[in-house]
Parts: sequence; C-alpha cells; structure tokens
Amino acid sequence: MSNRGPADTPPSEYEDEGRERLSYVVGLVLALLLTTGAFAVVWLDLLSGGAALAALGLLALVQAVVHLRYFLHIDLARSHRDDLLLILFTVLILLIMVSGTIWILYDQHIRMMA
Amino acid sequence: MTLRGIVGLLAAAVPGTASAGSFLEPAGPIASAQFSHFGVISALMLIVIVPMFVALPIVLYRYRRGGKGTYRPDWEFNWGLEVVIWGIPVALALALGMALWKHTLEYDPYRALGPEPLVVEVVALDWKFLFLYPEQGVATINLLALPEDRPVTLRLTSGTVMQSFIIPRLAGQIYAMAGMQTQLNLLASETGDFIGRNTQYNGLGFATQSFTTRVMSPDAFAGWAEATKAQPAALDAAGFAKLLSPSVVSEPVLYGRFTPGLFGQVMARFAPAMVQGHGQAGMAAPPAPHQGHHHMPEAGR
Amino acid sequence: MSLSERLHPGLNLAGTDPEGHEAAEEVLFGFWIFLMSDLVLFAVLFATYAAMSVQGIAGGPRPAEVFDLTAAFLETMLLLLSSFAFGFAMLEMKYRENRRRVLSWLLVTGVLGAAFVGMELHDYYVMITAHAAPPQASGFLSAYYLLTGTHALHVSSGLVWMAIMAVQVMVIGFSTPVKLRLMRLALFWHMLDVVWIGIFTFVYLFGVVS
Amino acid sequence: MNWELIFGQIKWNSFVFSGAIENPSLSEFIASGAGFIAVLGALAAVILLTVKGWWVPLWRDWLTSVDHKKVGIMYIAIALVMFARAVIEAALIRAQQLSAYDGGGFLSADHFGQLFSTHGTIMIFFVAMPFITGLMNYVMPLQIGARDVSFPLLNAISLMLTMAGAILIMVSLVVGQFSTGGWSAYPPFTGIEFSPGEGVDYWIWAVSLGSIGSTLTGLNFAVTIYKKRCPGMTLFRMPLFCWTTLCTSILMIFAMAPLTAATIMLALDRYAGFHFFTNGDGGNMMNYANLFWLFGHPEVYILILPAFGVWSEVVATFASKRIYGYTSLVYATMCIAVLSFAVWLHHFFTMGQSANVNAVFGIATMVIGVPTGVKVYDWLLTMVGGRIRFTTPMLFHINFLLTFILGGMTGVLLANPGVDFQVHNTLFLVAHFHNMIIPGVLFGMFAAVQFWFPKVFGFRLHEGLGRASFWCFAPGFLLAFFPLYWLGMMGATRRTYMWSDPSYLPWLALAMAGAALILAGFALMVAQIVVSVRRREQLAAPLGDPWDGRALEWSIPSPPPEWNFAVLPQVTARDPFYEAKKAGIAYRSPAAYEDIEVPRNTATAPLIGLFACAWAFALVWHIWWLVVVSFVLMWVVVIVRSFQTDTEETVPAATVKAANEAFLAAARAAPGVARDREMTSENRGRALPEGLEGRSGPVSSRAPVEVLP
Repeated sequence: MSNRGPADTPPSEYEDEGRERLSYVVGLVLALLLTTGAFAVVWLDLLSGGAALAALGLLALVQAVVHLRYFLHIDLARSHRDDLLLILFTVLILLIMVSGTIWILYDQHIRMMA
Repeated sequence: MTLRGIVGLLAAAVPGTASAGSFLEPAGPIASAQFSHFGVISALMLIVIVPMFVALPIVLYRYRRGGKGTYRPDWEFNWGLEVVIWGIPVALALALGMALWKHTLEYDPYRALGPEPLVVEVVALDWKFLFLYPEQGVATINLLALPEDRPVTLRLTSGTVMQSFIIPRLAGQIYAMAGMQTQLNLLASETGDFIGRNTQYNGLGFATQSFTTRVMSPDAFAGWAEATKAQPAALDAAGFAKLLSPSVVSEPVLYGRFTPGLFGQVMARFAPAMVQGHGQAGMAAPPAPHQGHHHMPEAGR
Repeated sequence: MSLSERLHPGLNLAGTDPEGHEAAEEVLFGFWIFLMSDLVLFAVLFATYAAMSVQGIAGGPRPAEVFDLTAAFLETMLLLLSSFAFGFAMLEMKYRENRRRVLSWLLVTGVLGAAFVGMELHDYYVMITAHAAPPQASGFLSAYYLLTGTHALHVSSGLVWMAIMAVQVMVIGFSTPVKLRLMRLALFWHMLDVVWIGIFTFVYLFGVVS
Repeated sequence: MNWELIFGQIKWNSFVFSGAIENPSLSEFIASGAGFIAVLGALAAVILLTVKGWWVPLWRDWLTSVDHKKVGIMYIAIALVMFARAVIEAALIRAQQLSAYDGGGFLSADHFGQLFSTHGTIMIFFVAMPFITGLMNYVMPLQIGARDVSFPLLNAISLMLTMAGAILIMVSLVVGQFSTGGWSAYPPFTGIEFSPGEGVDYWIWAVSLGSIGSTLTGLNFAVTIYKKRCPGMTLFRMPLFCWTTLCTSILMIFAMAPLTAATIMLALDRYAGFHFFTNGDGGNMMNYANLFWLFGHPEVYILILPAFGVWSEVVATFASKRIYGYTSLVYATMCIAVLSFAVWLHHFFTMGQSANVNAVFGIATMVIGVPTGVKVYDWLLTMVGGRIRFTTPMLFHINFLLTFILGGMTGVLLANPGVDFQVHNTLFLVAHFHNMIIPGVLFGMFAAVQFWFPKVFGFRLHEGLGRASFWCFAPGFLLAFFPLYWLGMMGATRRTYMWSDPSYLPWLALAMAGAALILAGFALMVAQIVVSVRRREQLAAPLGDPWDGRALEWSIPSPPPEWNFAVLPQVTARDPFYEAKKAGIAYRSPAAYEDIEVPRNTATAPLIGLFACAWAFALVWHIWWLVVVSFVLMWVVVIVRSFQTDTEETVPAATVKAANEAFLAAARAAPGVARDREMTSENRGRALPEGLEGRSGPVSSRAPVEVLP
C-alpha cells in the first residue's frame, strides 16, 4: 500500500501510517471471514446442536478479539497496564454477572418452572 | 443440646419469648436444626468478637495520652501478628463454610422428610393463604391443619404478587411466586397452634396476613378432615375468582371440596407455556444440558 | 520514546501530535472506563435476554420464527464497513488534518450507520406487522427489543454525535479538543461493533440454531 | 384547553393537602404537614435568599462552580437536608410501631408504606451516597496533591443530577404519593397492575438520576486517582482514604449499570406494557431481584469503603502513629471490592433455588468476612504503641470497632441460608443492616465532618457539643436497633404498620427511646454547627493543621485556596506531611511559582440538572410535551457547551505567590500548639507534632525555612 503524504512528512510517519492502515484492512478482512463463517455454520447446517453453539460462541470470541486488536489497537505488549487491567477486570465482572445470572435463573427454571 | 439449653434459659428470662411464632421454640426438626445452627455459628463467631472486646479497652487504657504504653510512632508491621490476624479469620471462615455447606445441603427445603408426605398446596393471595388438600379433598383459608409426626410437603404458588411464606416454629421462609412453584418440606413434632405468615410486603393488608397452623395427633387430623368434608361450602373456579380480589380474612374458612387441579389452574393462569409445551426451548447461551428433563406432571393436569 | 510506547486504546497521536497525545491520556482513559461501564449494561441485557428467550416465550412466537438471518447478515456488514470507514477518517485526521477527506470518510461512516439503523427499524416493522411480535407480546420479545433497541439507540446517538463533530471540524477545525472528541467517538463506534458481534451471534444465530 | 395535554395526570387531588380536606385524619394531617413543611422550607429559603441578596452569590460562587471543594460541600449539604427528612421519618416509623398494638397507631397502612419506602430510598441514595461522594470529592484530590478532579465539569453535572433526584423526592411530598414498594421496589408489586399510581415512577426516576450521577462520579474519581497524582505519589504511598475511594469508584463504575438496567426494565413494564417482571406473559420477577442485588450488594461496599478510609485516617491521626499494616489494609480493601460482586444472591436465599447455589453464595459471603475482620484488627493494632486522644472522631471510631464487629457476627449468621430462612424479612435483618450502616457509614461520615471541618471552613467545631452528640448517637443506636434483633428472632416481620403480640411492646418502647436519643444527637449536631459558626473567631484554625495531620491536605491553609496547591508537592514517602514535619521541612517556600489554569464557572451543570429534574417530573406525571422539551434542552446545553473554546482562566503566579507566602509566613511565625492544648483557642492550626514537641518550637519569622533548633 502506498500513500502520498505531504512532502515534509518524515519517513517514519509513512511507515506508521502504512502500518496503521494495514491494521484496519487486516481487521476488516478477518472480521468479514469470521462473520461469514458464523453465518455459514447456520445457513449451511455445518454443525448442529451443542457443537454449533460452541463454534458460534468461539467465532464471536475470536472476532471480538480481532476488533479489539485491529480496530481499537489494544496490544498486549505496547498498551498501558492500567487500561489492560481495566479490561481484564471488566471481563471478570462480566463473567461473574452473566454466568451468575444465567446460573441462578436456569436453576430457578428447573426448580420452579419446569 | 447444652447450647440450646443456655439460649432457652436466656430466652425464658427475657420478656417476649412467649410469642406464638419464633424458631427460638422449635416444634419440629427443621426449625430445631435452624435454631441449633444459629447457636453454632454464633458460638464460633465469638472467636473473633471476644478478643476485640477484651483487647480494645486494654489498648485504649494503656496507650491513652499519658498512659504507660511506650510511644512507638513508626511501628507499622509485624509478621507474627499479621499471620494471626489473617490466619484466624481464614481458619474460622473455613470452619463456618463447612458448617454452612453441610447444613444447607442437608436442610434443602425441597428435600422430603420421609416417605408418603402429606401434600398441601398453598396459594398465596392478597392478604390470605388458600390451602388445598388434594389427598383429603378439602380446602381452607388461613388455617393449615397438619398431623403430628408425618412429613409434610407444601407446594406453593401465588395468585398475586410475590409473597414469603413462613411458619417460624416449624420451618423457614420460601417465596411464593405467580406462575412458579416452590416447595417447603417440614415436620411437626408437637401439637398446638403455631402462627404462620407472609413476610414480604404486599400492600395495605400485609400487616394482618397471618394464619394458624394447627398441629394435631394423626387421629385428630383424620377426624378434622372428615368434619371439614362435611362442610357445605365448595371452592370452584368462580369462588376462586372472588378470592383473587384483595381482602383480609379474620376467621378461617373451610371448604368441603374444591375443583380438582385448581392449583395447576392457578399456575397456568400465568404460565400457560410452562404447563403445556415447555421443553422445546433451550437456554440461548450457554447451551443447557438438562433442558426438558424435569417434567412436573401435576402442574399440567 | 516513552510517549509512543505507552499506548492508549484506539488510534494514538504520539507520532504526529505529541501535545494532543499527552492531553489524550486522561480523557481517553476516562472514556474507556465509560465504555466498560456501558459494556456491563449490555452484559446484563444479554444475560436477561438469555434467560427470557427460554423462560419468557409465554405461548408467543419463538426466536427461530421471527428472526431474519439475511437482514442480520446485511446489518453486520453495514456496521463493520462503517467501523472500517471511521478508521480511515481517523487516519486522515492524524496524518493530514485534511478537513475535506475527514468529512468524506465521516459521511461514509454516517451513511452506513444510518442504513444500519434503518434496516433494524425495518426488521422491527416486519416483526410487528408480519409476525405479530411486538415487545408487549412476551417476555422474550421484551428482552429482544430492549437489547437490540439499546444498541440501536447507541448507534443513533453515535450518528448525532458524528453530525455534531462534522460541524465542529468545519467550524473549529482540528483543535486538540475536537481531535480528542473524534477519537472518543471512534472508540464508541468500534465498541458498538463489538457489542453487535454479541447480538448477531447470541441473539440471531443462537436463536435460529436452537 | 385540554388539561391532560398540559398537566398530564396531575389533578387537584394529587396535591397532598387535598387529602387532609377530603378525608381528615391524623395520618393525612401528618402527610399534609410534611408537605407543608417542604413548601414552607422552600419558601423560607427563597425569602432568605432574596432578603439577604444571596441569589447572585449562590449562583455565581456555588451552583455554577466546578471546583471539587465546592461540589463536595454541596453534596454534603444535600445529604444533611435529606438526612433531616429521613431521620424524622424513621422516628415516625418507630412511634407508629410503638403505638400500633392491635390496630392502634396514628398512621394509615398506605402512609406507613410510603414512609418506609422513602426512608430507605433517601437514606441510601440521597444521604449515604451524596455524603460519601461529597467527602471523596473534597478530600481525595487534596490527599493525592491534585488541583482538581480529572473532569471538573462532569463532576458538577454528577452533583446536579443527584440534586435533581433529591428534589424529585422532595416534590413527591407535595404532589402525589410515593411508592410503597420499599427501597428495593420488588415487582410484581411495583408493576403497573398492583401499583398503578405515580409512586413507583417517582422511585424509578429519582433513583435513576442518582445512579447516573454516581456512575459518572466513579469514572471521574478513578481517572483522577490514576492520572492526577502529584510527583512521587505512587499508588502505595496514597493515604488509605484514597485507596478506598479508588475501590469505591471502581464499584460505582460497574455496579450502577445493573441498577440502571433494572429500573429501565421496570419503567418499560410500567409505561409501555413490556413483560420483564410482570406476572405471566413470560415475565420473571426473580430476575429483578437478581439485577437489583447485582447492584445492591456492591452498593453496600460503595458506602462502607469510604467510611473505612475515614476510620484509617482518624485512627492514625488521633493515635499519632503510623497506620498498622498499610499493605494489608490495601489488599483487604481490594479483596472486599472484588468479592462484593460475587455474593448478591444472599439477598434472596429464600427464592427457592437449589442448595448448591445457596451454599456457594453463602460461603462467598463468609469469605468477605475475612478481609473485613483483618481491617478491624489492623485498626486496633494501629492504636498499639500510639498516644490516643479521645476526641469526637476517635470516640466514634471506638464505638465503630465494637458495634461493627457485632454487626459482622449477625452478617455471618445471615450468610447461612438456614438461618436466613428464619430471619429474612424480619426486624433481625433490619437491625443487621442498620448495625452496619449507622456505626459504620453514618458515624464514619459524622467523624469525617468533625475531622475535616476545620480544613473546609477554617475553624474547628465545638468539641463539647460534638462529644455530647456522640453520647446521644452511640447509645441511641444501641437502644434503637439491638432490641430489633431480638424482635426479629421472636418473629416480628419488617414493614408492618401494626402488630398483635403484646410481648413486642417493651422492645418497641426501647427502640423508640433509642430513636429519640438519635434525634437528640442530630439536634445537638446541628446546635454544634450553629454554635461553632458563631464562635468561629475563637475556634479559627486557618493555618491548616489543627490535629497534627499526616497527609497532604493538612499542609495547606484552611480553607484551601481555589488552586489547592501553590506548587504541586513532591512526595517521597507515605504520610508525607508528617514526614515533612518530622524532618523539619514543612512550610518551606517553593523555589518558584507558575501561572495556574483553573476552569471557569459555567451554567452548564445547573442547567442540565434543572432540565433533568423537569424531565423526570414530566415522566412521572406523563406530561409528554415537557418530556420532549426538557430532554432536548438538556442535550442542547451539552452541545452548546462543546462549542465553547474559552473554558479556562489563569491565576497569575504573582497572586499565587502572595497568597502562599503570606500563609507560610504566618505558619512559621505561629507558636505551635501541643496535643493537650489542641481543643483550646490556642489551636490556630499550627501543630507541634506529637513526640517532637521538644524539637520544634516557634520559628523566627525571618527564617525562610522552618529549621529545627
């Protein structure tokens, strides 16, 4: 990919811009593949039941990571520790809340509604 | 139990324990276990409480301004003490946790207390409770008659808002919710009248929403059932519809018979799908392994 | 090199605008926290949906009966491309500060985003008219409309924000506050895309599979 | 014109006074009286402001201010006003229950229902929350050596949203009824089918405004602590109050979202016929309990952690000693913060889920007891080796240690599903959470007021009246709530406006006596403030350090200048001001001064608050035109603000220098006061550090730096 910046732009910035542009393109391509893959699983009946759910969940997880990495530029090696800790803590809280809620309500379903 | 003895003695010395409904005077194994568990936990907790009550006055006296204690303004840490103040609570939490685990699993309100329990269906209504006896074919409002020493299974639902059902001297609370069915198993080992009530606020008549639990000898219970059957009043769908409007019932009402399957119908008013066609649905996320395995046929009848 | 090594989420200004990068530190961290809080809100809505899509059918339609996967796929593509377009708007802002090109990329982003919202509204219209599935029909549908509706509302407010930012770029130009606002909008936009991954997977695909 | 189009569902009989006319009874007269007092209070405030000509200063210096110190003071003012209402409601509740044997009493069931609902809602959302938020606002930036929070305007907006919620609740005294669903507003009782009026809507919108404000506050404080610490102030050098502020902020960021979700769902159920928590049609009321307590449990720790921070500051200062086990306390705080997200089910053990679920959450709850127990013993050990002064805050602390540990014991009892089955929804539970919140949070805040008041206003509070109020509050609490434990074990249910068991009577009488003592304590506290304001000359401590303080806030004048620190401090250790005093380098003049940028005052925040309040009121009464107009205006204000570029002003270095050098000179010149004289008028805020009295005497005014002889 070539880019035409102003003549006074130092060369290092050309590299930076190329790298960052590439990041968005890679992100787009991967996201397209993963999305199409997820829909293909359902449309083409590639898998069924639990396997399909597991595969879809995995594809969604990977795609979320792709978005974080290539669109939001979160990089394990080069990012702030504060930000990373925040994300990890958020993930922990999300897991507790979502899995706890589903566990509780599922248990209720079995005990009181089924 | 000696602990119970002590607490009982204490209770007798304080005004108020003559109250008709407290787990401090258990009349069955469940309430009794809850009472002794209360005692065990309280006793264990003294391990952290007593040292504070002993040490704090000493420290305050010794290290008050002008006291004899040496002033060490920069002292801030000691490994030995640190191990003690983390270690004792951790050990205590372990012990308490084990007691909790054991008690909770053993006294799950859904666990039947023996074979052939007497099944009573409870419908929580606005400011009264309806009790249905499928075995005897009778129904009552605000009177729960029970035989002594026979396991009882209460199945609870609500015809209105969420309520919390309790007979303190026999067992603890469980919620009754519309379209859902909860269970409470108990056993009465003493005869007598015990108070039961709703503890979840549900409007103007809440304060008065209590009922009598009358525990009788098995023979007396059988006699009671026969006598109640002879009552002329019958509870049908139309009669139930009238009960749905909020009211306070001061004297118990007895019905000689009721429309069979009434309990299921009350549930079905709020959850038709649960009764007819549940099981096809699966938890969307994550996949639910047990779905559809827990039919409860009586709910569908 | 400590400035360019310590990177915050999203595009960093370290290489081209050190002063802006310094100012971004606090502001972007704050916005990132806001996004995490918002994510918790979505998580709770997801969990509610997961339970309601099973317990809350109440004799009404089931997920598989009302969802249109083709529409969901097209919506996914629109949102993904708009996210991508926003990325390019940010690159133009960072390296050239060229108003016309930034605005054109923002326009592309906005049009794709608006198309996404339009398609979702159309989905709702079809569900309500053709499938008799309004939010009042059952707990499941209430949860569905709340989850997707909250997302659509986020996208719509993103569009309004984008319009305001376009005006600010024209009126104020690329001052540091304007740049920082655009960077925050970019984070917001990308994060909505991440939430949408959850929606198309756990709502639409899971709903049709199970 | 169509009445309903303009006024929505407001009718003539929506006004509280109509009840007293149409249906005269003591209960209605009390309701009208409360409404009357609210109107009269507002009127009196308007008249006072007009007569004294305070409208302009109120607007110019306070409402439009974005200074964290003023925002903090306004938060605490809200908390105190709302506390006055809620504590009177508490006394009414007690009086009703005392007099309500077999249907006696003077309140109607409906009025009683509103009382316990407003009491709980106000105490949590509009007393405890603003109190801790105000305190963190004032103290935290000073302790980390910052000039303000990261986003001062956002801070002011949070305040105004909270104020809008508080005003909405006050309005409900006069127009319409409040919810009777309790502070937790469980559906389906609060659904449209069973609570058709406007009461629950008041609850929903008041709480939503407060919770949005708190989320933004949490965000703001977390960024402030992460990004605005002064040079050398590493995380592990921060005062413990800052640590607890950080953990509380993080809890606020994550815990408010489930509440917002729950209130939105409840609102959709009520306004638009959705079925989240309804009876039937696929609604599931248990999910409400789940969502509410996903917020509600962390909320408990949002309240108590800042109080823990206060206790740490108080005990170290009045024992004149380093805090024992700093690192231990920090990790204990973190443990509590994380674990608080994993125990919410213990609020509904009785819903009927399986024993495994109950046991897991019960054990998780007990585990929280471990770090809490550690903290309590850390505070005890802090006193070991100290020189303890029994000042008012310290008395509150001692009382806290003893009562809180008892509350902890009942908490562990309640964590056992088997015990909870028996005492859930009884007065035992009521006693337990009041036992945690009153000696822990509320008295913590009172201690904080006594402790930091001289910093905020430049003069000390009257110590005698402070101790007198303590000696009402502490036994008052014991009398008011320990009988409730026993009543709960006897089977007395909460939220009953009458009862029929004669054996409850003596215990209810004791509780009433306790409530009266608490009221007396509050009256003494108000008297203390009034007397202290009158004697402010005698009590003045402008030199900033009346208690021999340890953290940075004591190194600056009282009240602090708008810019807090003339030059941002450089920190090399924990307890930096104490270390500076010890090393003899306190009150040293900085090498150079620079211009300081401070944000200009702006009408943005009060306007947003005003429109938010109008919006919520319109939603309550279904006044749709006002809903649209106020919502649009709210965002117009935000957008207009975003186009303003000139939002800061500069304080010239010369101004800063003049002010700061005058303060430093006065501090150096002042004779220090030793600890045994700290409650006399000799205490002008220049402390002789405990244990170092012999080394540092009055310093000659010629010395540029305080040098030890």
